[in-house]
Amino acid sequence: MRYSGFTVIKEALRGHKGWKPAWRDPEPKQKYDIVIIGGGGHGLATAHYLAKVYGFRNVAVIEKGWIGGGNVGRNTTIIRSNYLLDGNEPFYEFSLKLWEGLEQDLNYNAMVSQRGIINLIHSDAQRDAFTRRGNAMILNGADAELLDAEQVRKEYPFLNFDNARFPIKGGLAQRRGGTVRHDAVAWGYARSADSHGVDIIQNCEVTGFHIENGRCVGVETSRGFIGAGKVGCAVAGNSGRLMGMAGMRLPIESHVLQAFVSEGLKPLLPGVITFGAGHFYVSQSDKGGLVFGGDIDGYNSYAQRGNLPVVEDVCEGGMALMPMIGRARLLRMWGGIMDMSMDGSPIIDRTHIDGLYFNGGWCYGGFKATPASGHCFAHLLAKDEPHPTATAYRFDRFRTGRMIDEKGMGNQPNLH
Amino acid sequence: MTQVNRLNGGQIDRTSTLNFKFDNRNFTAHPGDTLASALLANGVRLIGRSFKYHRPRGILSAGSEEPNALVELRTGNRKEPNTRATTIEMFDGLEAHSQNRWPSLRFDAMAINDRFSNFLTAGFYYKTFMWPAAFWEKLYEPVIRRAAGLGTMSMQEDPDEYDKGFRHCDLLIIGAGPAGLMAALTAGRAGSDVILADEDFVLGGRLNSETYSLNDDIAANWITQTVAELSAMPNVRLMPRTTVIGAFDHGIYGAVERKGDHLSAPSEGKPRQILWRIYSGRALLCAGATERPIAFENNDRPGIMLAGALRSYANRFAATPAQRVAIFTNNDDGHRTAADLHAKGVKIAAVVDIRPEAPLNGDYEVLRGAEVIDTKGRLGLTFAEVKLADGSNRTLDVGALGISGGWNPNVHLTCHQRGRPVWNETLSAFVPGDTLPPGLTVAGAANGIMSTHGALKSGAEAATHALDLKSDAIAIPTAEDAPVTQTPFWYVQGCSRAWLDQQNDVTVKDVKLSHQEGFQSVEHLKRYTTLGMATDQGKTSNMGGLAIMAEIAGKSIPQVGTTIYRPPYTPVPIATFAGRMRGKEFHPTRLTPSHHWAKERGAVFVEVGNWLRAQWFPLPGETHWRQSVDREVRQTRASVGVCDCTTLGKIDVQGTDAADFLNRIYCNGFAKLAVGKTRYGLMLREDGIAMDDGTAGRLAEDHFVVTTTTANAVKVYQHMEFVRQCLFPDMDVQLISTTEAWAQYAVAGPNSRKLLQKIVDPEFDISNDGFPFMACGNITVCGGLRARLFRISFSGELAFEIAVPSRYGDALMRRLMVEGEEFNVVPYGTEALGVMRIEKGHAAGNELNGTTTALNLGMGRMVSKKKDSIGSVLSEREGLNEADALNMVGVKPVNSADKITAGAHLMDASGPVDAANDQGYVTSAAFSPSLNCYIGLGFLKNGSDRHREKMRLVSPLTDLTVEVEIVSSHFVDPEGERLRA
Amino acid sequence: MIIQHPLLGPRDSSEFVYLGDASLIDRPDWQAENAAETFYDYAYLRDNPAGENRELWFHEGGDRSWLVVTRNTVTHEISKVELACDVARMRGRSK
Amino acid sequence: MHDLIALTALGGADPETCTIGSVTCSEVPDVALASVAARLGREGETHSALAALIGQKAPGIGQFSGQTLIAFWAGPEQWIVEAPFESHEGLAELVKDGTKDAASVSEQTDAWARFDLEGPDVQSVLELLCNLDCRNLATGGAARTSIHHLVCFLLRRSTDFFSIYAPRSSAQSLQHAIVTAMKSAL
Repeated sequence: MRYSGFTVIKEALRGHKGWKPAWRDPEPKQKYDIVIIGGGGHGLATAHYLAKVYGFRNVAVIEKGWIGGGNVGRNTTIIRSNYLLDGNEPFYEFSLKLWEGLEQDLNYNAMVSQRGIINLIHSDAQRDAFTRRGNAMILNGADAELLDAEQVRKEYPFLNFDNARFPIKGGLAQRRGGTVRHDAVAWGYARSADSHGVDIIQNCEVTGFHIENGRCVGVETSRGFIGAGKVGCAVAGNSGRLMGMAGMRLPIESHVLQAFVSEGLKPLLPGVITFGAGHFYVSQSDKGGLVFGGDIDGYNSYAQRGNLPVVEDVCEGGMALMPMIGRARLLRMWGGIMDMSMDGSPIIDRTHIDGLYFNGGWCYGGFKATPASGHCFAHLLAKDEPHPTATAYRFDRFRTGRMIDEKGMGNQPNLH
Repeated sequence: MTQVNRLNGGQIDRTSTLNFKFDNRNFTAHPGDTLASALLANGVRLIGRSFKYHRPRGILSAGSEEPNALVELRTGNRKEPNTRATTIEMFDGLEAHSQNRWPSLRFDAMAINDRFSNFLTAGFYYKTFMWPAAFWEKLYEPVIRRAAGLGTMSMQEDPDEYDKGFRHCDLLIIGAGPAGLMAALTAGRAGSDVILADEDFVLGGRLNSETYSLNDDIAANWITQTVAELSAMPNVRLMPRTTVIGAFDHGIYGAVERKGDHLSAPSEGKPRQILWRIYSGRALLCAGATERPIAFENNDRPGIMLAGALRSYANRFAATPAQRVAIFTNNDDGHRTAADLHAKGVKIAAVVDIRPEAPLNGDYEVLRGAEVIDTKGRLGLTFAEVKLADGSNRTLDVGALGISGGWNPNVHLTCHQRGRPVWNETLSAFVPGDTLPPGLTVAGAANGIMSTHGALKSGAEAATHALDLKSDAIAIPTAEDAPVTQTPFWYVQGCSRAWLDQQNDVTVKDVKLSHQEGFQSVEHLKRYTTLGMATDQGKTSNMGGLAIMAEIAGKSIPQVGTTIYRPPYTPVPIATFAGRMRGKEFHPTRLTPSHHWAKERGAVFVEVGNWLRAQWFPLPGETHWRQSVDREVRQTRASVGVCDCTTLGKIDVQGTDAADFLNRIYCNGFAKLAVGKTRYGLMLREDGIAMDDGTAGRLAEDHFVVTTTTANAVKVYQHMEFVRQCLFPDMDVQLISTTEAWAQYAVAGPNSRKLLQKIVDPEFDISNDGFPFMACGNITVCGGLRARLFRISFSGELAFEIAVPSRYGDALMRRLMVEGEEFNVVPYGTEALGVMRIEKGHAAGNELNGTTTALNLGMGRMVSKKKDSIGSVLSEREGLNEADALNMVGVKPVNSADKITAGAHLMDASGPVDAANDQGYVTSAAFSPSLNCYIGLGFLKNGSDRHREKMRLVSPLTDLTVEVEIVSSHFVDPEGERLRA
Repeated sequence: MIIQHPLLGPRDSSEFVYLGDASLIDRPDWQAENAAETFYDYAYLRDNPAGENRELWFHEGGDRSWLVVTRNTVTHEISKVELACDVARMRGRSK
Repeated sequence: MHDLIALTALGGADPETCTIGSVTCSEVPDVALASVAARLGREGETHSALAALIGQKAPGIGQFSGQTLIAFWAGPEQWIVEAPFESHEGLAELVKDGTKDAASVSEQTDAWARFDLEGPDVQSVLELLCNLDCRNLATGGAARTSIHHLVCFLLRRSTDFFSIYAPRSSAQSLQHAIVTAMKSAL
């Protein structure tokens, strides 16, 4: 059924009897043209674009738990395309453009809210680097704005300008950046994919790949064998575990990233703020909670929980930047498992096994990338060639020395 | 206003009276009250408004599980939104305001939402507000945001201070109720190191709210004796007002101690709260249980509360919400409340018990097999509509209604490491599962042991077991031991606007809709309806929602599953997690040896990592920093300047394999470096990218002094230790940082030697022959002070770096200034330093940005292929050696008046300006007093072969397009004659 | 987390800096025929196990020892801690 | 003899002290320090050379020992020797002569700022500063640990007497942390 203000009113008047399930709960078929492993944001988006843009209807998304239960349901909801390198910027800008049309594309209000993001500048060297980045963004068709301290103060007068250990010297703003209601992204893509015939199969865990003379022909699952013309993996966080079943070692480590939300508060933060001298970024949700985060815990982990030192580190950053949040209370903390790649950039590529495709290594750029990741992965699965904006996201870039290292940290995943 | 609903007895101190304000009305209370008990005693039931429909809200509970009675506590910069009235310890002068209402609590315009509630069901916003697209940010969202949220922030800096601390113990006991106290007594008497923490300000837990006797005496006496004995034990630390918020790895618990929240303000120098990191050998969870409500139509009116809470207010706080009260229960505990209130002289209109065989009582009427089906009262309960067993209805005229649906064990901390509770049929409740955080055990009601005797016994046993004590078990006081069974009863059939999550306004109807739309997994239910996402994290609502979802789905509750709880147990101020690391103390500050002198000189300082460095030294009359910097550069190049470069990392590398070791660390060779000589070294990461650069001076065959950049000092030391310990463990090398031990100054300029000759002791020959370019050695200065001298130059001038023990750094700088007067010596800061290194074409942090190779930096030939050094193999990858690889170049404006800025990109002289035509970028730029124009360093594709090419430097971000010429990066003295002079 | 330092006993993990997989000790031979390939594998590919993981921690806030910690990446349980230099020698590294 | 005037780590001509309640925190500038690290395979010689210097057995892991000259454990086969500054400004040379080429020696005198914390309630101050269980650091114990994000040495000289060595450049930050902890705890 189509969602609209009208249907909401109509249903209200007839006791909400007419609302249908947002997606079906089908039994898995014997075989699909394409099977996507992972019912998270990227997997569901891939299914949506495969069906809607590339016309593949005989598609299944299989999820070991409940859809949207991975990182799409446990992140800080920020979208932006303020990247530096040629390998990245066009892709993330493509993603931002897809966000901008998402509600209409999906007929689902994921509350894409372009209230702007500002990366704060605390030193001249940082200004030089952000200037270079801002220029790269504009040269790639994105928007960017360099602010001086006074301009930042106008928009965020309550930041620590006068007693700061690392004074705010300005900021790089992207007005089109913002936040999105993260769960709704998964639900919206699922509902749309489902409406185009895609089977979304929850509580179905992959236990192995079926590979016949170098070609992947299906997957073994907790609900039996499912045949597939092609198999696409989008299970960020568990990429190592899954691809291990296909005998692959990846340029990826799994790390835990914690995120935090405060109690509900009346509106106080207009946009997204990123502290340039500590590990802290924050925005305010429509429900009023301050949603914030910082650095990963820094050690390999598959446990969706973190430890105190990082919690304290993040809050120290928060208090250093905006001392007025001291009496706001931290309500909940949780952890998500990140695919931390060897250069901090993702991989969307074929594998050495025919018919087996990989999408992962998103570090913590995963959520904002969801639409483009799905679109580009769908493109690769449909046409067997990389989407123009994702040509650099190849496995072999490490062997050939063509890393896409935004932070310049090298082959140490926990520094990206 | 008098305390109309104050009862007799209780644990309040009537000998003193406290004044407080709620919504600007004056009230009185007594020590021992909470804000909630005091308001009830004063006849106030209406405290707040709900999140979505702005329904009137009162007090539901008597503890930290409270979803409804949230207020803005205190005023001005100490205002705390969303504070639970039920946990606010009363103090004189307390001021609180209701929140999330406008214009007033009694009349809230937003209550209009309640009228439209039928349109505002769960998830309605996902289905609309999509057209026109642009309207979301502009129109819909701002309205939604203003309506949402709860309290308001003061927007001022929190004036209070916060501490962090670390405590260690054999046994951490969480909760000081009967189980916790017995556990502490057991472990304490056995001599173990014990911490007993409880969130309440009095110890004793639930016992304080009950009228049972222990050892045939009132419970209060037993608590007093026990606490007295525990306080007397040196090995037991009692921590009241302390909430254990989380169970973290390896027995580490987070705990928040409220030191100043029961005062009008913390006293000078004292923290408001302390975040404790408690390292426990074992931990024991004695957190008790939380009563659960029953859902029925309009069950959210002020005056409707948990039966156990009614009992707490009557017994402990001597307060009641009304003089006529009814109870609605499915278990015997509800009757206990009726009995206790009756004993306190409160009129019990009736006890409504769903059970046909409910126990009868002579003192008041018990309505067996009956249900409450609706209530009335706009701002507070006036009538409760009861459906009797015979099907007829009866209206009870009551001001309060106590609800008991049974009790849920407080399993929260058992879930903090993702352990799942298990279903217990007898209690029809979740109890701790078998995957607990390692080292944690659970006792008392938290473990499903609901009787007082059971709690006391299990506490003692758990402690004995956890610490493996010789079990000469201590005597358990006699106490009630009634068997507890709980028949599940979650909601009254046929209700629809029956509240489950009272704060977020989630009703039974919403759960049904969520199921209908396919959001059936618990996590989907939570996220779609926001059930349990409020500030109480669903302590009183999750179970109901779960049970109803199970019923609709035709599954058992454990089949539907449970959502696990996450830290913190109750919300914690962000400032508490930050502690002292705020403002200027956010990070430690590192001061250079010449800092105090520089301050006297009026230097402007800049943060460089944690260091504060002099950026420039303005003179009277200089109005713009450029004037100072240009002067410092000119004067240095003309005569002599001095700069504090202590911040550069210094590492002593010693041992018979020291030279070999440096050969592995640096991509260029060091084995043949002669004693008394210094060499520039480039360090690569294993991936072949430049990591850091610096110099290494050989003071002896087996002793080098390595310098690193200021930014990378720590990283490089770590890396060197890795190479030493993990890669070449049999190399005879010892490392130690000497960064802080030596004050090191660059003395640069044509007169630098003349200046130094005045302080270096005569026996040391520092003439060009005696001490040529790149020489180094130990010397003495000023009549015998040990010093190190290096003839190295970052500025491109004849220059030295001289180091003396840090404590003499200040004196040496002053001496250099005095002795240098005849040469018109100038102190210069980091800006001038930067200008001169750009003029000289030296790479620095902006160029060594973690993505550039030796090739990019114009040092490709330095990477020796004749030896094994970190990074040499991977530096040969094709992608790092392409024909059009970036090369470091110099950039000059064609029109010398034009400005060059770092971060601008290089484009061909003509053609489109876009990413496809991007040729490179400028990393560093400055005005060069020596060339009298702006210059820059940057990276350009195949730049080495493009000198003298004209290009466009564009910075659309700053609206800049300049015609530039590509030149060599060595703007000044390219042949290096000056530094060899 | 708490790391049982083989020399110093229990220390809070916040005193340590994490590097990564202990296989970083096994640096390949730079002169080998296939050095390019072995170094690529060494520098970039990881087992990244869900379960027991041997990893390198540096006691930055302590005695500056590099440790090899055997830790379960699912439960965070630490079963073994060794001095990295001992492990390195056991794996045949010398000078 | 040279004529340069020394400053303390806090930047004064004389050391600072501060007493709150029963605890006193004093800056102690008059110590000379030198690090000693045994050369590979020369551990035995280094131990005896060290013993000769301090007149006691070389301290084991996490220990310190000596009288006029004191050595404390700093890392595997690494120690720091502490001596009165007045009499031993050239400590590094002295230690070098003692250990010959069996060990690597570096002057560390001004790498560190020393603060002494003394008083019956010292533990309640330390528990706000450092994650180690200082109650269990026995007299004669030396630990290297993090205090206020700084890597420090902690020596317990007697029941109520601790010395903290912090990186010299951060002396002011550490002093501020200690004093605020004292105000808070005492």
